[in-house]
Amino acid sequence: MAMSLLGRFAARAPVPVFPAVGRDGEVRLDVLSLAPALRVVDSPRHASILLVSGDIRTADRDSLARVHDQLAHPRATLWWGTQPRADTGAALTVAAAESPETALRDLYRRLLTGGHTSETHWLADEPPNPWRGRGDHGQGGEGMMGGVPYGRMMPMPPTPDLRDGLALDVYTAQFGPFLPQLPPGLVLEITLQGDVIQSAAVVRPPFLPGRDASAPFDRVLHEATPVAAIERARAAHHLRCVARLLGILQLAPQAARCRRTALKIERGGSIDLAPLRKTLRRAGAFAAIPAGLGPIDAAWAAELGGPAARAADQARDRRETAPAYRNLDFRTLCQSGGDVRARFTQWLDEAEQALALARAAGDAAIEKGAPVETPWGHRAPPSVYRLTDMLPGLEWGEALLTIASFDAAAVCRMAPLGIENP
Amino acid sequence: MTLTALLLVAAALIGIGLYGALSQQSFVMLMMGLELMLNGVLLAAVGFWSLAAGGAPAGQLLVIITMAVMAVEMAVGFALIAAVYRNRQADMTESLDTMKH
Amino acid sequence: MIELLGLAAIGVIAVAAGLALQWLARADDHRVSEPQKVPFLGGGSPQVHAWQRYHVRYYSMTLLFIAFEMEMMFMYPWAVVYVAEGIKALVEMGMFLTILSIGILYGWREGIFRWQ
Amino acid sequence: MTLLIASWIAVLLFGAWCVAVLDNLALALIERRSAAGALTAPLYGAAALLRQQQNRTEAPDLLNWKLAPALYLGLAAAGVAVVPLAPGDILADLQAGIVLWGAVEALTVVVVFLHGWSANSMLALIGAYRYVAIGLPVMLLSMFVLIAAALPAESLAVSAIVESQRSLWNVVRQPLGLPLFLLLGLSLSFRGPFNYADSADLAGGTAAEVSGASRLLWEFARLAMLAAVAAMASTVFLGGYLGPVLPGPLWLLLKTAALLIVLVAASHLFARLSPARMLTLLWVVLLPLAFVDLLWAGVVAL
Amino acid sequence: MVFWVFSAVAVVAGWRVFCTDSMVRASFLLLVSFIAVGAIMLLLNAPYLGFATIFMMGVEMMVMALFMVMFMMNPAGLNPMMMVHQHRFSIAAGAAAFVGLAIAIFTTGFPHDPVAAGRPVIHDLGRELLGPSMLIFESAGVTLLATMVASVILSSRSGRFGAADEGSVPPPLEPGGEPAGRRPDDEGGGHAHHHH
Repeated sequence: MAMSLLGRFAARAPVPVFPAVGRDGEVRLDVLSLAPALRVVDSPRHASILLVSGDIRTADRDSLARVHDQLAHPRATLWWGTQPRADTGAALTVAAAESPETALRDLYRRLLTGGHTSETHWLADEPPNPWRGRGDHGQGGEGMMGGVPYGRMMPMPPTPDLRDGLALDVYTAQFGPFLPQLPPGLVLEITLQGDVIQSAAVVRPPFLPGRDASAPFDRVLHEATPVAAIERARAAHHLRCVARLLGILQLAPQAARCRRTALKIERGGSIDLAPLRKTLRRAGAFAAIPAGLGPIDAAWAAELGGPAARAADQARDRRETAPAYRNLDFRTLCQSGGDVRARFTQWLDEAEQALALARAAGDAAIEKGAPVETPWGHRAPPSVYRLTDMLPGLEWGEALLTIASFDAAAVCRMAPLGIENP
Repeated sequence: MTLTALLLVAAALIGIGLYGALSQQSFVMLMMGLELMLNGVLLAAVGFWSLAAGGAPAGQLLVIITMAVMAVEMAVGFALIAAVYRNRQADMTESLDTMKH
Repeated sequence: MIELLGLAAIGVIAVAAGLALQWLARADDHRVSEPQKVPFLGGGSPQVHAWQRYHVRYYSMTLLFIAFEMEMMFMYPWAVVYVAEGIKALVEMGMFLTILSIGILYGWREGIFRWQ
Repeated sequence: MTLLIASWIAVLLFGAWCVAVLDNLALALIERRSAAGALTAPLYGAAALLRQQQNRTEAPDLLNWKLAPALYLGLAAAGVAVVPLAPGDILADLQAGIVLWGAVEALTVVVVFLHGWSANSMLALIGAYRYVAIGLPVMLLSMFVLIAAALPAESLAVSAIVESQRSLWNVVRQPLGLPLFLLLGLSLSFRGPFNYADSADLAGGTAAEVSGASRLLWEFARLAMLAAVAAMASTVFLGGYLGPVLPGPLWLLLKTAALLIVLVAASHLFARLSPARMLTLLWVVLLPLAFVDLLWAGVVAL
Repeated sequence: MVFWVFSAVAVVAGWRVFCTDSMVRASFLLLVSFIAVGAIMLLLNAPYLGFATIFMMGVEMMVMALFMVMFMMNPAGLNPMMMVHQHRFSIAAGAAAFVGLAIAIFTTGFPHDPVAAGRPVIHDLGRELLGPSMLIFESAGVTLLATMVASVILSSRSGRFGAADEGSVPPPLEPGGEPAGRRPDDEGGGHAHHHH
């Protein structure tokens, strides 16, 4: 009785959702996360529902199962715009175009009031390594550093530290693809000594920005597209990048505001970004990013293109010569420095500029197939510059800031496969 | 709570601390033994101050000075451990045998 | 003694209530399965235990801190007699703090507040 | 005595709920969305956590893991026990009340470290170590400002500090004290710019592996700790129960609520520095400010 | 009664420090021992010293735990072990110390002069610090400064004269042998550990 009452109470709480983001699943999750009835959480331990948004790579299936099994009971999975796992029986799915908000609420209510049984584990219920009964105390280990106590090995042998030379244990593990603060899909094998990264290697790159025929930047390949639509999409993209970075600076509500603004812009709202910028400046978002963190030089910037290049003082922008922009008094914006703070500022500057262009453009249009400056620079080919070269020596939070200061396309190009992996 | 009882407890702490300081192989555990002995000293000092010295202020000062000694011992001790480890990657008292050669 | 009793009572009640809550809520829990126990790394599974000789990046700062914090022991009793002792107390503590501040400045110059 | 204890438990529960509601309101305000459900959401959320399974990891230090949230709550309760509700109406009228606060701060660092350590998980471990780096120097600031507040009272007892403010509140006499002490509030409950323990970049930090009732207790203790700091700050710097017309406890409540609003706003309005930079800031900028506060208070008190 | 409870906690926790495998537990058990002693101080009419012991030791044991974990192999004690030498001798020495002290305690007559109930002990201490013991107080300041400088010099790598370990090679265990140091296959640099 008391339990069912508690369950009914619990069912009225905001639905705690852990997102597992697959291909093309990020933007729609950004939009969904604004729903007041949901709470997107950072750890599967805090969630009741695993929301799989977008297609999961074959290589990521095990990771998905691992994250699923880490959810505390009662738990359930909702597949949003993707095929469910084959062995999950009657899986709940929602089409990509629909919002799963109602489905999530309903699922959560049934989960807590007993209408939906908690899902069992997907992986085999056994320890990673057999250990029981071995060693002096049956703990699986031998000697001081040997064996596999409780199923895991003892730390790796120490190596001299990059920063102060003290040779202490290192910790190597794969982080991602579902770590919320990394770009979706990115799997890094990171070696940590304390909280400083000693070395990093890309195991799987993040997802490239999807090609969606209805999105302005792809629509222009097939038909003439208004400049206003293009520029609004650019502003929305940049604001979502800013939001990701703000999350790492512990500014969650400001990040949500950026996402909300991005959504309004996409829906055609005319918005002044100055108040948002003021809020961010007052919050110390600019000052909180260490000066000179994650710098790229001119050659590196030139190779990446896009806002990252312009943040490193490379004034290259296709819009300068594009006929559609000729009457709009377009001027390429640049930052000096080429570090994380410069890229952050560049995104905000360009978003503001894009909104001004969208307002001024009227019904000017870019003709079909004309070259257009995308919000993310070049998509291909792999760059000779490596993301993983930037990370060693950085503290964990600084490393995440550095990664978040690049858009997904740039990270993809700096994270090609098979080179770092011996 | 008599002074005798109190001092017995302090003596027990000092005894255990001495055992730890003599028996432990690693520097840090050795320091734990020293700290435990000083813990007994603290207790005895406060006991004397409170029950046998009529609350003479110098007794309290003695306790504070003992704590200062602990702080100094810890700070310098750990600094030494860090320095030794950096140069020799050793954290055992016996790894310093080489000093004798 | 009575004032200590109040403190002890509320502390004990709070800790006991906390433990009781966790113990009672355990009653209808599912068993924790093995895959559920894997530490969260965003999908990865670590090779080794996280417990290791952790490289503390601020160890010099903690040593400076221990020595500096000792001065608190002297300051509390100082505060009580400050008004009665007047300017002499101000000067003595001023000297004491100045001496210790030199240590902080030295540490700063040696860069111990950075991540080592 | 029993009545006082009961009222303190009520204060803790009510205080934590208030902070949670204020949190929701602040978030809604900053995000520019409606704040519907802000009053009830904390209660429903608590029910949800009670219905959730309590997780454990491979080979955790289970004893310390379960003990840490309970001890944290105990520390919040002990901290609030020295706050007088009205003249003579105080649960623990300690001669060394502000030294007890020093002990609460030191043990909080220990407890948060234990919470992160005992899960045997890397992200939680990083949170624990980061917290120690920041929690230790912040403690110095708060001790300096509390000692400054004790100067005019000529006593370490909290009740004496309140009585010493009959003519003038400490916030006027030593204006730097209150903001520095509020920083301690953010640090003890690791929120916003001082969230080095349970931060988003560590997927929840020390709480990353914790679910169910243990997590409910942990989050509740964080809220209670913030409320305790606000109550202490209003007592030491804003004259506590002193005030005209209204009864003393009501004044204390009003002042605490005002400080809670400030604390909650500050915890959502400011970005977090990287731990190394915060460390430098604490030692090189804020600690000298605490010295100035002490000197100021000393000169005024003479 | 309360005194005996805290005494038992202090002694048992102090003893467990050397029995537990986890370095973190060992540090915090020592802290528990200190807290119990602090509580006894509170019972002994030392309100300031009692709480001050708790906060000072809280901090010191926190730092102790950091260093324990940093420099001890297997810091969490996942593989239980006992790293002791001259074990029997140490037990004997500890026991002898206790017995010797106990005999001394029982054979010595102590004056009975308890602190007066209303005595302002914190004021006393303050006056002592600023009056008769002023020199002790200020020289404590200088000592602490020396400690700060020494610990910074010793522990940090960078300094005016370059890295502290520049050019240093771990010395060999035997003359002419290989450089010492930990290798995973070589537990503890070749010492015989007593595994129990």
